[in-house]
Amino acid sequence: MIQEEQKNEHREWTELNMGPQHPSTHGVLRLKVKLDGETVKEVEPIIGYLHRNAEKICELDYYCDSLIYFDRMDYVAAMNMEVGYLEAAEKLLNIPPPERAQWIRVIMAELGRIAAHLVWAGAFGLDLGMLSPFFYCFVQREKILRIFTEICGSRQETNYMSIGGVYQDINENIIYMIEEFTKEFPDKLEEIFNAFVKNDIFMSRNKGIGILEPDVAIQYAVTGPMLRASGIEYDVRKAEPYLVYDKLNFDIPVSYKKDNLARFLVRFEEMRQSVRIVKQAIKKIPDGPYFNPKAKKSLMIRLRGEGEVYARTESPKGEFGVYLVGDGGVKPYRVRVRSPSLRNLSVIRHLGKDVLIADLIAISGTIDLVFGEVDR
Amino acid sequence: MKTGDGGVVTTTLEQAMEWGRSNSLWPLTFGLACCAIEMMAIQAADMDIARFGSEVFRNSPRQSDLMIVAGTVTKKMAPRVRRLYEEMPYPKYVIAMGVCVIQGGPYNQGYSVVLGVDKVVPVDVYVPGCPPTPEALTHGIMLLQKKIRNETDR
Amino acid sequence: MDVLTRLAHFFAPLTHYVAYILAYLFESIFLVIFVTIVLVFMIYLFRKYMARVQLRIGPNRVGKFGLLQLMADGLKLAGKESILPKGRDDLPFRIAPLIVFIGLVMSFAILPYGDFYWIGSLTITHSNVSVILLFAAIAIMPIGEILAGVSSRNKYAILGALRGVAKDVSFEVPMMISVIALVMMASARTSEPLNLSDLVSSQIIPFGIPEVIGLLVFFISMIARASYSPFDMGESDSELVSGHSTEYSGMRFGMFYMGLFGSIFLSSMMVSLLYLGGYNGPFSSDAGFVYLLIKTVVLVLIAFTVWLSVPRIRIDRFVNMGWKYLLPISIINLIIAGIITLGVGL
Amino acid sequence: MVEVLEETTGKDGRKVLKVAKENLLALLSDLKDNGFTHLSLITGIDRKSKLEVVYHLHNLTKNEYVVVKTETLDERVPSATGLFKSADWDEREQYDLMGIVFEGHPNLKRLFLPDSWVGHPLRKNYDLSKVQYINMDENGDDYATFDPGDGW
Repeated sequence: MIQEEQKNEHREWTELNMGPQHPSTHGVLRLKVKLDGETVKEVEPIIGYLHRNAEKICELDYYCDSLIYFDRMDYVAAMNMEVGYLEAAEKLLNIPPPERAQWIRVIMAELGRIAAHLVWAGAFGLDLGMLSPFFYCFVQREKILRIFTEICGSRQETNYMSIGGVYQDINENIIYMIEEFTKEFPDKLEEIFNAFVKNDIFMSRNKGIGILEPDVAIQYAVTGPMLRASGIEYDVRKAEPYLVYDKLNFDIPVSYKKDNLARFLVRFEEMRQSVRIVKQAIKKIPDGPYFNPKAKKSLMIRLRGEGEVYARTESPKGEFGVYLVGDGGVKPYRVRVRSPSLRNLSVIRHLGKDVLIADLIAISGTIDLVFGEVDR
Repeated sequence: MKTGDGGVVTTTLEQAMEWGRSNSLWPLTFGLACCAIEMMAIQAADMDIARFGSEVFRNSPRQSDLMIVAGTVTKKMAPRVRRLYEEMPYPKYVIAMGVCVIQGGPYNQGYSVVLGVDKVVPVDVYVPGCPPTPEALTHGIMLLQKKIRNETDR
Repeated sequence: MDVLTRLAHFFAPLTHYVAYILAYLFESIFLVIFVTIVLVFMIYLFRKYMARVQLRIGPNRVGKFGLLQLMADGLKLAGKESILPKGRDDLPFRIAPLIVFIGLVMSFAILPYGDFYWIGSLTITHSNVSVILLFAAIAIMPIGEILAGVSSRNKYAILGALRGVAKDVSFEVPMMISVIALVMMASARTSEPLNLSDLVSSQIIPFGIPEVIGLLVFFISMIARASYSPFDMGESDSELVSGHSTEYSGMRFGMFYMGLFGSIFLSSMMVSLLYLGGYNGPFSSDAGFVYLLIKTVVLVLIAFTVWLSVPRIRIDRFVNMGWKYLLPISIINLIIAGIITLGVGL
Repeated sequence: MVEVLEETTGKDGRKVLKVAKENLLALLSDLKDNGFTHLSLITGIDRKSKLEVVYHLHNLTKNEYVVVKTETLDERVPSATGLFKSADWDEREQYDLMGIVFEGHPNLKRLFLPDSWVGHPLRKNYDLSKVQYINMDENGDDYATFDPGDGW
């Protein structure tokens, strides 16, 4: 035994720098990998290549202006980020949104969640070498983006919500579009799902790879689909309901298999649940104002907040928290973002030991990284 | 068109090369931030960039002609953008996609963002927007094609 | 009457040797042209087919239906700077793409194409052991790829080359065993079973029907040979950037690119020749080349569909598959072939 | 039992425990034993005269939430990496941007910015007008300079 260990020490490990420009690091992750042949012995993620100083700039801007930086954090799910920030900001500024606005926000956040997971599914397919599902996912995503464009004129970075409500009311046309989407999307989703899971190679690439034990997941503060795939039924939407999630009927998908495949299945089940939520919400949406009159748009910059507020929401990546500290001025004193991807990424140091390169790629694919949020 | 004393043969050959170059711009798979998702969208089914012969996204800078700088260039990333640009073979082109790349965009008051990628690499076409729609990026690529063919826009 | 003899007759007024040298020369030029046309057609087909599968349109701006797209690509690659990276192993780095391309063309020279009306066959090399020659020729291409990977002094490239070696080693034995089964089957009908054209002509019913297992093993091996997905670990896009060709640019890369698409055509052609009856078909024997092309293109489309829809298999799984599954079943296939040859005498 | 200086409820209805710096680790490990296994966030706040460090802890099974606050005058706080692994990167980030030195952290390096960056950007007295540049050395590691390198 001892001799063997000594031998291993003397073996030279190849050091490989993957990224920041690498096809499957989803942007600008740099992985310093130590290789023994094809086996990864050590992996050290180096981040900060998209550090855009959002937390600093938020301190320099008014409360209402900071929203755009949150849009660009998890840039594939801008709506969810907006919900996260506004949860905190509205509590701090004491401007609760009217009920209709809350329902609209729920619908938009769930559509955003679907869009984000679709991007993930397509990119994950590309990581594994499946070329086509990417395109099927993006076709469906375009439909959601078309709804967003109809609502606010922007495709991706929507900037739709604002303090005290939403920027614009939704009309029958948009409701019709959303209804049409929820009608035809489940079938398409099953098609995409089958394209993945009915493939033996796909299953063999994911089954039993990247097992994340629940206690490790908690130690690393992993949240979101990754935590749920490790067998812990925890969702902020249920644990600490915000907006009107307590009036909606939906399940939390959990898997006890803990591997790559579990994470894949949990995300797909989440999309199905999101469709279910949108279907319910679009029927229950009440009439009324969509904007809190207390926050007149023209006077937004005069909003003053004092105290400390931490608000958590369930973003597609996990628990997205915003910690706002106000000192009574028109600008926030300190903005701190709890980005789920950062914690989820930190677990790769644990998962990426003694796996093959191909598996490392698959594992980093299932973590669902978006670097705007990791580095902020 | 070419005027002058280059001779008929060289001119036609040059034109043919320009025609070939402009119609087969292989971009580098190089996404930095938000705009990268829109760059992926131009590959996807709705805005099929393959129509212009540019769907061959190459992973290696050695094999690509066009670098679409999609997303905020941070100071930490800037030397790497430069390195990638230097690794590409001539003739090479750069499209600056999005306001972050053009002048820093919403992040231009901060400490870690490069205010314009043109400080690092020469840029051929600027595509404004935050993020630019896929249509805008397609227009940018068409502009670049015209530029390569020495055609004026109007 | 094939093209070679025709040319030799044409040059007959010169002396015998000169006539044959000229004939071989012109025939080789024909062949290179043929290979180039095939490659252009293959890449265009792939891009259009890929677009169709992925709900896109594909190239359509250059020429009618984008038919000139490949011309544009070729012109661009020809005019591109070909970077020689620092720290390369100079000679291997330069000749590696040539080896790949020459290996491809050589393999095409050996294949029997069947007659095509008055033109005749394109085959250059008529040897009575052309099966062995062919498999020797297709083994040249991996050498180029490995040389490219090792000489470019890039970690991704070296990893790609290593994967290529591991891959080649694990499928070639079952591939050759399934070919031996074929030769055994053919030996019952012809005196020269190692001669490709005899081997093909002896298929009254295609060998693929009694030899289904062999067909499967051989097709899998040939897809792996062409390093197509799911066996493209050598240049796996998402893991190793571009594998062995990472450091190549310009026309040198173009040769690898052509090698990639040429080898899938070559592989499909070999499968259709050896297992699906090749140029044998109903009706006129003059149209043999057309039958061969149809069979080949169908196989190529199958390979493309597989490429577009399955993820990449892991290298250790593939090595396992090669030695633990493909090898035993190819031996079983050999036994079946022996029983058929001795007992039934097809 | 650990001495808690002050126990209040925040604006968002969360329990806030204020604790002296010396008792921080004891309180955290106490809480961890009581089921607060999920350290979700470490925040540093620059109060100009002092630095405030805020820990957000969460109990997954009982669904309870607690906020622990401590203050430091000399930029030094004991590290929680021994208790929670998620504290690793959080503390590195706060060291990077806020300049809080977590004593006992095994690998206290900057997380986002290169090591030679001068100053901690989220401090209120950080001078944004002083431009720093980052360059890359041969191994692909970064270093910060005040001079624009080649290409800038």
